Amino acid sequence: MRVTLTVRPREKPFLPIEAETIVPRNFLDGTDTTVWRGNRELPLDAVFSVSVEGNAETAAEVEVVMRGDTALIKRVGEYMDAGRIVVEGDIGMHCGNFMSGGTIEIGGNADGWLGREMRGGSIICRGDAADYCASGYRGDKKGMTGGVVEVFGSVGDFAAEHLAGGTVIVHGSAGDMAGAEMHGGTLIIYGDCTRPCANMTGGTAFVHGTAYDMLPTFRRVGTIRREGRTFIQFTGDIANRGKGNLFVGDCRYMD
Amino acid sequence: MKFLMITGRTVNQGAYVERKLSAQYADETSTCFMHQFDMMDLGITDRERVQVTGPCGTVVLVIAASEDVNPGTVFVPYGPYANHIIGGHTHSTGMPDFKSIEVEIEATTEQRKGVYELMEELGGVAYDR
Amino acid sequence: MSELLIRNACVIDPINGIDGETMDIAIRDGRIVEDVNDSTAEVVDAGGALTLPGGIDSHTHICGTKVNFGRYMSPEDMRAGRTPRMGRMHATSGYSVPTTYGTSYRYSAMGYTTLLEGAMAPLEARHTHEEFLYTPLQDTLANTLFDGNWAVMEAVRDGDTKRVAAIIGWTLSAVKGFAVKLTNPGGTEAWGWGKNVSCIRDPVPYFEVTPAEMIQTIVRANELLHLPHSVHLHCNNLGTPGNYSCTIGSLGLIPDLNDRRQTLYATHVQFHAYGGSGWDDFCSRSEPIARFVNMRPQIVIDMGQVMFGKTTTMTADGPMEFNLYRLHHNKWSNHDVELETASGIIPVLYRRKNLVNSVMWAIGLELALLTENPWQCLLTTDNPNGAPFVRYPEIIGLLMSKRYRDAEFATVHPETGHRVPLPAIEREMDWHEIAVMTRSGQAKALGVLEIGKGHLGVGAEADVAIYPIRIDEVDPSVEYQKVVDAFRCTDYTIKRGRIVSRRGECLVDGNNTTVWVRPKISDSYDMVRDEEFVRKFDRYYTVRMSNYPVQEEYLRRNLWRRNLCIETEAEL
Amino acid sequence: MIVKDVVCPFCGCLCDDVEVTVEDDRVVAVDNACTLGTSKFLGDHRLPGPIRRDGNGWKDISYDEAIRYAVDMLLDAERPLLYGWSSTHGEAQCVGVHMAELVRGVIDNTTSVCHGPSILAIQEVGHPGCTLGVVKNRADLIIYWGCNPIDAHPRHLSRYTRYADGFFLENAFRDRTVIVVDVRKTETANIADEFVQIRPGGDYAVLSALRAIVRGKTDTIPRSVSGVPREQLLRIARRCKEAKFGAFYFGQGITMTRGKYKNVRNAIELVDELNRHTKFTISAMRGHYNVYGSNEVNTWMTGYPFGIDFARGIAFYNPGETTAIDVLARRECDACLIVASDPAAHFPRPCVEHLAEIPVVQIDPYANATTAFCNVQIPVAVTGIDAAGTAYRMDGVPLRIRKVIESGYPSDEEILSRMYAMIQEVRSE
Repeated sequence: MRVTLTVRPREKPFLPIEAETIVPRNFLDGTDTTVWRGNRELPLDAVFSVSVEGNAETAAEVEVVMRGDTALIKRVGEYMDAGRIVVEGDIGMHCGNFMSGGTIEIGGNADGWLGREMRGGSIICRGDAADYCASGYRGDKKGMTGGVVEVFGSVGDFAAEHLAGGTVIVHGSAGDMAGAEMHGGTLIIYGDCTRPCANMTGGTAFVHGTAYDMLPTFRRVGTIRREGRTFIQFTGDIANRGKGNLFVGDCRYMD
Repeated sequence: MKFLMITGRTVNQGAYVERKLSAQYADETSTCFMHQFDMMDLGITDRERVQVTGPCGTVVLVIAASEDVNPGTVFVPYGPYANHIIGGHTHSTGMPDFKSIEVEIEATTEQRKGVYELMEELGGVAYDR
Repeated sequence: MSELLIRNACVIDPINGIDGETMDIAIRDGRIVEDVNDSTAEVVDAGGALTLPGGIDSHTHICGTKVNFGRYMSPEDMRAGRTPRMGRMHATSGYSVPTTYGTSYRYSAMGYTTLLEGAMAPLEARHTHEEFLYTPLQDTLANTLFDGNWAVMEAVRDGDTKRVAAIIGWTLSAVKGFAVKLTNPGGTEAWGWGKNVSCIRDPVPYFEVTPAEMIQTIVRANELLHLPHSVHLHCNNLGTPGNYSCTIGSLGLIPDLNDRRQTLYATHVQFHAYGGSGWDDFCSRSEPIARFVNMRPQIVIDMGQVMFGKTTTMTADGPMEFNLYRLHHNKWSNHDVELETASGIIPVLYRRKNLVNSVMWAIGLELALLTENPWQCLLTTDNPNGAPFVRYPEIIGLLMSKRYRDAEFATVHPETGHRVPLPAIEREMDWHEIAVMTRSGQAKALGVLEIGKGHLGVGAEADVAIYPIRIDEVDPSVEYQKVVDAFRCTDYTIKRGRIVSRRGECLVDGNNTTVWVRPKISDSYDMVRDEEFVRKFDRYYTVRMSNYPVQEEYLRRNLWRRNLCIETEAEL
Repeated sequence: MIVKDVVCPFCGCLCDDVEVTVEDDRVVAVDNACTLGTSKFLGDHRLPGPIRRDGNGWKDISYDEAIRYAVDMLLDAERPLLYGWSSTHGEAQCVGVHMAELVRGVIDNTTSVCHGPSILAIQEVGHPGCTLGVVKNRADLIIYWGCNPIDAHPRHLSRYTRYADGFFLENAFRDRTVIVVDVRKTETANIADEFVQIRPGGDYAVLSALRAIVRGKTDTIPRSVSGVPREQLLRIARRCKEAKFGAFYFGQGITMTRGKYKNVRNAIELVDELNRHTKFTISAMRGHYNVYGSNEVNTWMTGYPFGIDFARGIAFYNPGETTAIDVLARRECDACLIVASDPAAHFPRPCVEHLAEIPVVQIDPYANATTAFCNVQIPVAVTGIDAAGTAYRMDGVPLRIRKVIESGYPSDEEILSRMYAMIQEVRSE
């Protein structure tokens, strides 16, 4: 079954829409659902023109396609457990929060908190992702615990903060403090970043490019070869009980 | 010339914070504290005006020589002048970059504006009764 | 004049010797009366359901600086229990440290109408009273902390019991407190230097008094003031293996000084009933403690039951929280209060698969089951330290059913059986005993029977809880789940004659009272006239003495809010 | 008439020993207060009555009309922002929270542009703190990191630290060591025993290095960290460990620079570590006199200290999304109620530009920069001068702020309560 949601023009285009109901499983019972614009609850078809093709028995057989100006649609795919969501353009904050299965593909850019506290499944973002990509929530120790987030562009600050499991792959560069507080899982950044893995206590991170403003509390243990490249290997963060591994192509300190 | 702009509280800014329409408040918050060396490089002297361009716009400030700021850095008391050029990005923390803004500074002969002139530039209407 | 008639109530009212009698209860203007006008009074048909006096929690942490800091630092806890604004109910958040509305609504749904905040630092009392205003459905009272009070310690050192009483009397009146709380006496002052006292004979740095001297003197001072409640003690050395001997030592200091109530209330004794020399041989020592209490009518304790799951621990016992932080490595907050006390907060997770946690769980139940007289061991979790108060119904179920306990026991750490007496205890509590442990016992221990709390006799405050269960139809020993469900949510909670909660929905905006004490003290013991006291106050506190007392504005009165001061005649 | 023991409603120090001389319901002299407090007590030039924007000018309106306008604005909005709150009393803040809940808006206070990052850090690792008097009576080591109390909290040094004698310190100036850490040599740095100058943006690395040193891992520390020589780092760490009682105060020098809350988190974790060796506490230098109160009120009523979104009826919290700067800069709100603050002066340009696009009502005693963006402004009494109420000091101690003169202006609480009652009437229909 394929559900296509095309955003209608809105009178106040900057008011965000909260649409945690856009999850494949929910469409097994039809499209009679609601979303929120600010403090107003609206029927789904007040915000989107909705079309449905085919049938599905299980959530895994449902594909949701989102078109039009989706950049301010928040919480799409929250708690998703199966099926597929394809966003042709940009997507708003909190896409794929808590998701445990299925796939989300974003053709454009993703706003903040993409895949926050993700448990499983996969998210692919062809453009850039903003801050807190694959991160945790305020005050909670555990961030993402499983699944894969792959961003082909760059990510903002605090990517993979509190990472506890799963894999985060960034093909472009990361902003400041990627992998802060991480204690498990794997973070791979193909580009550059600043201050990676601050205060990490576990897990493994690779920075293929240069880590700028590298923190002085990572202990250099040698070099390794991986995927045809040489990485400098560090353990840390020794400001904490650092049992993490950080591999960087190159690094610079702020002295 | 490029500088790092830092904003912060000062006694005078605080003392006039409830008197936003006073000349003293405008004077204090439009002051740009700069090291003598940088002033020489820019070819300006104390109390001369500079045009400061930041991520979101341009504003005219008045230079005050200071030994307490390092060369390459300028200090501007927290207020409407500094904010006139600062962007709204908070790195998703709620807090903008009030203390680390890259700016371009050059000497200018333009007049420094009043607080309400700045507000009018942003779409406000002066209340001046 | 408002009248309410509850018909067909199956009443258990231990104070008045009523045990399961089906009767009507007549209420006029918030008090229980002989009868009302049948034709005009509002009528509630209890349909034979269990009807008890409103529940009273004699030790819970619900309002004030420390509790609010627990909320402040825990956004993850907040999202665990959120409800929107609905009808008369405001939005709520939180599980282990809910917002004030969350606390009030959930307690009300469980039939609770009176709550004693377990620890209020005098300097920050105004904060506690502000939160009381936003706890709209329960009467509130505040234990006031004196464990590290410099002026008190100096007077104890000088052996001047009357001066101790005078300082306590002035402070209680000033901050609108209800009773004297000692949390790890002396230890909180030692914590000012990052240290602690290990038990009652360790001297406090600089002040050179021992916790034993503090406890003994303050207990006597409390009686000189004729306060309704006794001293409320959180013993030294909380939470460490082998601490039961310290606890027994502390309880052994207490003479029997009062014929209306106990002389000492020892709180959350579960945390103080540990055997062993370390975590490896950690075990229960509930038996010697219960035996000790059974022989001493001057002691009342509360359980401090631990239930498995997430919660937040918070106490004025600052050094203990730091030690706990070093075990858990989660977040840690600390807040020392000048010249008075300390406090600490950390989140914890009690796990069934953890041996220490399993033993702790067993100890609380053992204390209740081994204390022969239910008036001497009251039901608490030291909310939220042992568990959030919403777990009380499960605890009631466990106390009433051996079968339930055995079923739970089968799921805890397998080695627990070697370390605790619980599996061998056959006792199953009855409805009457539960009523004592959750309301009447509290009212007697707190000394609030006289103001009409904890019973349903004529003249009592009409605080009533009607639970959806018929005691003649349910065997708690077997059908414990029905008991648990019934205690989770009343059919009606009635507060001063007004239905405040109906099947969990709270119906009114406010109906509460702040209860506090003002001992009448002669001029010669009035601390405001004591030059030495005033001089030190102005020198070492950072607030002026005139700005310290809590103004009457904080006990704001309106149609449904009351300010109730209990005046006592102090022997000073 | 001289009123004694008046509480100063300027900064988070909440000094309560101020003496105010009042003549004919006017403050004519102020003793004991600092420059900031004195200028506030002596402030005149109030807005005389409510005003409404009329094209490119202003007209006077009644309080009734102004309140009606504000109520209609909030009821019409799909995503109203209720911002400010830090310079008013707790009783008004309580009404504000109830109102935000009922109109399903976003409520935020000035914390988000002040110590919001500190709260985010506390939510990750907690906060070992104490009241100011504990520091006064015990602390033999004071660290001021990224703060400049001489300018922002002028009496902090004389009441609580450098110059304040305490129970265990008979001669504070001699017995206490003061260390100042900053990117520039501030006035406060001039009175320090040791000044540590950090390169801008380098706080996090320096804090990490100190933590590692305190943990005994000195070998990986390079010759210099963000401009601070290794020897100095070792010396600072030693001084901290040798102190009997250390107090660490920090300000916006670390909350506003890059890394934001992570800097604060690192500082807290340093203090945690130091507590394994001695007694150490850490506290934020809170700015507005009752900003801590707005956090306290919001927390007991909603569970969160600031940045609360009631759009869905429940309280949702996510600073960076539900905070005022973000909501305005992203143009997410369609109306704004401002109480006791001046965002047009203190917010970055894109936020102010959005204020120009939407209806705005401000409740504030003075005409200020935000007035330029108001549809309606409602003047009120100044808490601490002509209105009384509760405020929380920077260390969490609540005090009752006095009313010293009668001005005839309504208080914030009165205006807000009237608005709330009208909204309740509409919503319950």
